[in-house]
Amino acid sequence: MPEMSTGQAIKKALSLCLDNYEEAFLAGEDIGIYGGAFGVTDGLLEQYGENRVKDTPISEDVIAGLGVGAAITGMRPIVEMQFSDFIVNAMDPIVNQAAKLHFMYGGSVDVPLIVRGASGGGTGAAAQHSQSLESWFCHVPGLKVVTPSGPQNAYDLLLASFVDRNPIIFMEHKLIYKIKEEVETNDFPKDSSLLGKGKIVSEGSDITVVSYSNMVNTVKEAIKDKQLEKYSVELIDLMTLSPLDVDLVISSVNKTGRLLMCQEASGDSSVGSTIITRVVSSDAFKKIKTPPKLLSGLHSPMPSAKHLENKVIPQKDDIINSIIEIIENE
Amino acid sequence: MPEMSTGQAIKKALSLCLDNYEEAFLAGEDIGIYGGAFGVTDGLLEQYGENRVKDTPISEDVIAGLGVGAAITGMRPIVEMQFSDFIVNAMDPIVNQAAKLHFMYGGSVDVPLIVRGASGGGTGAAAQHSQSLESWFCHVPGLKVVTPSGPQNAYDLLLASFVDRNPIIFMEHKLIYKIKEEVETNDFPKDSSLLGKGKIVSEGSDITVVSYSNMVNTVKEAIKDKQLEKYSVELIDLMTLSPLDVDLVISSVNKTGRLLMCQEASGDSSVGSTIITRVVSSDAFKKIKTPPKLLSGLHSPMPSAKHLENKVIPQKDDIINSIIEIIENE
Amino acid sequence: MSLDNNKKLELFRTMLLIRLFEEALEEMFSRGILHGTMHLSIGQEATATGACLALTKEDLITSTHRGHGHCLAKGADTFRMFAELLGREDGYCRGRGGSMHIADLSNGNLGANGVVAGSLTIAVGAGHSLKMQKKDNVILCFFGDGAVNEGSFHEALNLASLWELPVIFLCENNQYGMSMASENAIAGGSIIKRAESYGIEGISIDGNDVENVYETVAGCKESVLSKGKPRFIECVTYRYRGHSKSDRNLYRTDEEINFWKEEKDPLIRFSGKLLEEGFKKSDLENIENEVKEEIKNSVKKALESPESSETNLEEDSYA
Amino acid sequence: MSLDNNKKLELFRTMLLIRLFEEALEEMFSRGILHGTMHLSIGQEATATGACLALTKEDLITSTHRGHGHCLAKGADTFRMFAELLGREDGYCRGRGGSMHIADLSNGNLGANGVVAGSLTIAVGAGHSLKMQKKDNVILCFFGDGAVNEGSFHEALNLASLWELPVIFLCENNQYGMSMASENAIAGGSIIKRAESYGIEGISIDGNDVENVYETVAGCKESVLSKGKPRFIECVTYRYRGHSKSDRNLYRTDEEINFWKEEKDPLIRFSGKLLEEGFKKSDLENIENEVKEEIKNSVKKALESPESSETNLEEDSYA
Ligand SMILES: Cc1ncc(C[n+]2csc(CCOP(=O)(O)OP(=O)(O)O)c2C)c(N)n1
Ligand SMILES: Cc1ncc(C[n+]2csc(CCOP(=O)(O)OP(=O)(O)O)c2C)c(N)n1
Ligand SMILES: [Mg+2]
Ligand SMILES: [Mg+2]
Repeated sequence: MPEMSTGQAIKKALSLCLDNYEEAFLAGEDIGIYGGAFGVTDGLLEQYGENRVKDTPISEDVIAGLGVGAAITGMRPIVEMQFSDFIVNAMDPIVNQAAKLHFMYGGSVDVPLIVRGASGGGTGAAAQHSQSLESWFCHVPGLKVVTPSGPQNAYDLLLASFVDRNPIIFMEHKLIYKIKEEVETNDFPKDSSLLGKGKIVSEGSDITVVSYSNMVNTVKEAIKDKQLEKYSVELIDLMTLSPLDVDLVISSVNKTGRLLMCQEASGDSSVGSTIITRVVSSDAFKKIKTPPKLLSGLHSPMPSAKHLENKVIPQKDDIINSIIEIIENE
Repeated sequence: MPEMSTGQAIKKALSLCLDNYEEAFLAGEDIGIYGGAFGVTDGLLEQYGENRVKDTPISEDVIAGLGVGAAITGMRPIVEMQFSDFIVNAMDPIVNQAAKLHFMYGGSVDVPLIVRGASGGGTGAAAQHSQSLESWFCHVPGLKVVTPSGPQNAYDLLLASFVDRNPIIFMEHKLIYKIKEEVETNDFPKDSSLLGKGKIVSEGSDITVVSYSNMVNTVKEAIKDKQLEKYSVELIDLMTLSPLDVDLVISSVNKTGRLLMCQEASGDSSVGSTIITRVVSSDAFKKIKTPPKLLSGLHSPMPSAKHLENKVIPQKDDIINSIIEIIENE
Repeated sequence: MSLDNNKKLELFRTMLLIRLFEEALEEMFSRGILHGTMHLSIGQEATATGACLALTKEDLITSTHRGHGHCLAKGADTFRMFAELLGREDGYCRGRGGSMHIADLSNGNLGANGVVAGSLTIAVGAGHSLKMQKKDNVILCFFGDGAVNEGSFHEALNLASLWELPVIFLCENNQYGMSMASENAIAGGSIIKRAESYGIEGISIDGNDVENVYETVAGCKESVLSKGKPRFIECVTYRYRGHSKSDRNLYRTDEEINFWKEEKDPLIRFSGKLLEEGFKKSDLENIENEVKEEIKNSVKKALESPESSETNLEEDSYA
Repeated sequence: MSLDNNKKLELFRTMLLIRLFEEALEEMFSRGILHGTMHLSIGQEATATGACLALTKEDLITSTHRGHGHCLAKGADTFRMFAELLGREDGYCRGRGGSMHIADLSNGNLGANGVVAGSLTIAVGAGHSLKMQKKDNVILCFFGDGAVNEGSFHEALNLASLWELPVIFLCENNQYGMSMASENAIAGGSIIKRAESYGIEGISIDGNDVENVYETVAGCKESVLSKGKPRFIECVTYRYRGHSKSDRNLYRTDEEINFWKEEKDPLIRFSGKLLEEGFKKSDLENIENEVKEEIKNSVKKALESPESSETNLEEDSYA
């Protein structure tokens, strides 16, 4: 198994799509000769040519709309929002068109479209280049939302997304691009059933920690810490945010009796609040021993200075403290 | 006290703003001679003239951007999204600009802007004209989100929003426009402290039902129903969704021990999920006797046919059944 | 290009079908059996008819909130359309779409759209598909004068021109976007000049002259396919009814409306021309009777269609 | 309009200040003491300088992600700018904004913006304020060639023209939007033609000729205030550095970059011209020394400024 970064794993998955489906094409800003703002598509233009790897003007609305129109007429577009913050300019094609056409037209069209975008903070790029907007799309019926946390699941999730027939928002946290691991370069899955499945990253019995995207990596660091030696932590990586693997979380909480949800996105009207709501509305209600907690980004735009960013985004120590607080609450 | 419809109450509040602040102006599609798609601004053009009541082309992006630019240079814009669904076209000025400028520029500018829009379903206008997107804006730090449920609070909340110095998303459910009641036409409040305060619409001791916008009216109907005679229901109208009056809800649940959240918007990553999360994360955790429930719109776009709309939007009977189910769950 | 007699009668028949279809809707609406909103295109039939009949079944269209005419002209079934508006299972969208959202893929209609300018970027995407799939077809994108001021208009035209896509942009300039006169909404005063600023050849024509619309679209299609570049057509027309049911028509005069109804009506003009050219009055009357019969039967059948199924709404949201 | 000698030296000084400010940033960046991203405008100083110096303090500007030059030319303090980039409490935004978001209201700078074309609609709103407030001022809106293809560009120009707002749209055409050559991004090939399609008079000039920029902007301001209509200026210029720090410059040739550096550099050209006109070499050298001294002192002072406060971030999100 070759070692690769998440960026390389995504590129590998994109290549497989382009190799196997002549309907597949990529479009976005600076994805060609520049190789994408984060290097994900580096080399693909040379390899696949201008018909398959299409540089666009800075026009997010038509980039997404192009994807919708191409998807309903037999193509398989994978379009990029250079920073997912700029998906704000593409909300009509995504929310009012892609998400709704299948239902609204009585099932007569599918919209097999992937919208990829670089999300999240930690790079000092400030308020307009650091958001984690995935929760918005979870609120929109008709969309699926996918958030890998590292090379292998990015690879597998992208292929599963491609195999799916629905519009998919695929959010890649900027800080996962450089993470490396050995990646099994599986062939296309026979269906998209990987979407909607969470994963138990580490098993445990004292507390369930649920997370997704790059925050999974921070949680992994945290639970290795000496301060948590005496606790057995179960970590779940949601991987897909819509549909959500609520059953996995509920059965874990049924076992551990405690729940911490960790995310970089701010907390109000977010995925994290959905997780907690679903768990306490379920039969796990009877099993929870202490109040569940949502550890989220502050309700504040992202600042530019490093030390301020670290205040807004939950850090390893915040996670450790939250775990201790929940377990020792009784 | 004059009786008026919510539409008239909003117009009355708008007039007061125009009368008292020469910096105030209205802008939007068809708000002039047409009087607004729902008649809210009917007659204001004649009364205040073209400089104060400005018809715009169909260009939501610049309508909102105009508001931002005017707000930071001394004016007091109140702009309208004809249907709040089309706020999708104005997400950059609202989310990436209005919400962020104050923080991002280190506090050196304020953005006192109101963006009004007609929201919600029930009119047969289908998927692209019936959404309840307020939760999105609750997720965005820097915005306030206000959702009146009838004439009096629409009037008061609009004036409080005008007095506030922050960008405000003011969502008016289409079905509240024609609701009538006697309205006390108060003068401007001395501050905007009404924002962020919920209201106990009816006191009770068996269950707390939390709702907002037009769903409050459906809940009111439901709790009058004979089937609920033997139960004492406390109904809270949130009125403002961001900031949220969590304390009011928590103290109510501390009293009743049961929680039902009702909303028209779909449930995932929504206000309702925030309410439940905040309550169970608080000390009310110990007081809740049965699993809280989020009764929300289905995770489906809005269909056009009446009988299908009624399936997607929670109805009186759904509320009654939910209340009975929660109370009799023990 | 000169139209043969059959084609001429087809143009007449289609315009009449649209007119009578919408009049039937109006009548049903006033009887209170239609839920929801609708936007009637009465007065604009020549544009929809001329444009769609110049296309083949394999050519694509995207349509607007005011889309009944486009849909019918592109070959849709009146029964399934009525059924849709009535919320029946046999409707084109199984009662989920209603007036503003009818799609008819089998006839190349990618769907009506409730978002002003919402279909322009979609049309660009469909154009890209046609080009990549090396098809000898075009996509014709209908939109109103109001759509010209949306950002998507701009982004769509720019990309279609840059990528040389087989798109015909057809602006139905009925001179108002709801209550806003297009001259007060479109700075610079010329829609065509805007198209040209993206390097797209544009032409402005009388959208109430059905033969002219037909020939212009046919010519543009030929040009698009031979030169591989998009084209732009402005069809000047007029809507007789209000924007939607709640319109008090305060923004225009009765004189103006009557002028268009009396002097410029596409049906009166075209039937007059046909008679002048030697068509028999009875031929036209026969067509009229056929169309009336079709409408009557379709309404009846639609009213007998079962209510659309209310199970599985959440499942139906996903493919 | 002929510039007096003081104004000429001020133009020279401002361009030099921008150049040396950004070179100092580059140096700090390479030493690893700056966090985050930044976009340098080295090579484009004449446009920022000529434009801003033609305005008064009460005239407004909106700026872009590549905004250090605009900010300095509009009168900002180098110390507070360095402090901002270093995340210090004395920074213009208290370390919350960084390179892409400096605003300086006291000098009429409504702020830099990280969103391409994000400031165009804001400028329209500010123009509306100026008009309603009956001020004798304009707002000048800077944006790049890349911004021309965003939908907001279109909506902003349309409304500014319709409402006759006192806005000068100034496009800094440095010929690339990141890696995309503007000729591959802008269908129809002419930015000015686009402006004109909205009824806005446009002019394209050499953006590396600081006097020309100054005079054009001054003339446009006069015209905007007397005629009550917006104007549009395209300044053709060039950036020497990569788009941002991660740029490998694969999309353009070294020859091209060197041509601009050697033949078209705004500082070299303007200092040459000043000497020809009889200014003394020592005058220019004195200015250079002063500017260097200012930069050095500002950096030092900024490094001594306290880290920005990390309390109350949530409270700081609201006014
Ligand atoms: C993005 C968006 N904004 C506003 C509306 C509300 N609206 C529906 S139709 C319409 C007028 C459209 O005018 P035009 O494009 O000229 O089409 P016409 O109605 O004249 O056929 C408006 C404002 C909408 N549907 N979509
Ligand atoms: C809406 C939006 N899309 C994409 C980006 C990413 N981005 C930042 S600058 C830039 C290029 C801008 O080009 P131009 O407007 O010509 O300005 P220049 O960088 O050349 O000064 C891009 C694509 C962005 N910041 N905002
Ligand atoms: Mg129109
Ligand atoms: Mg550029």
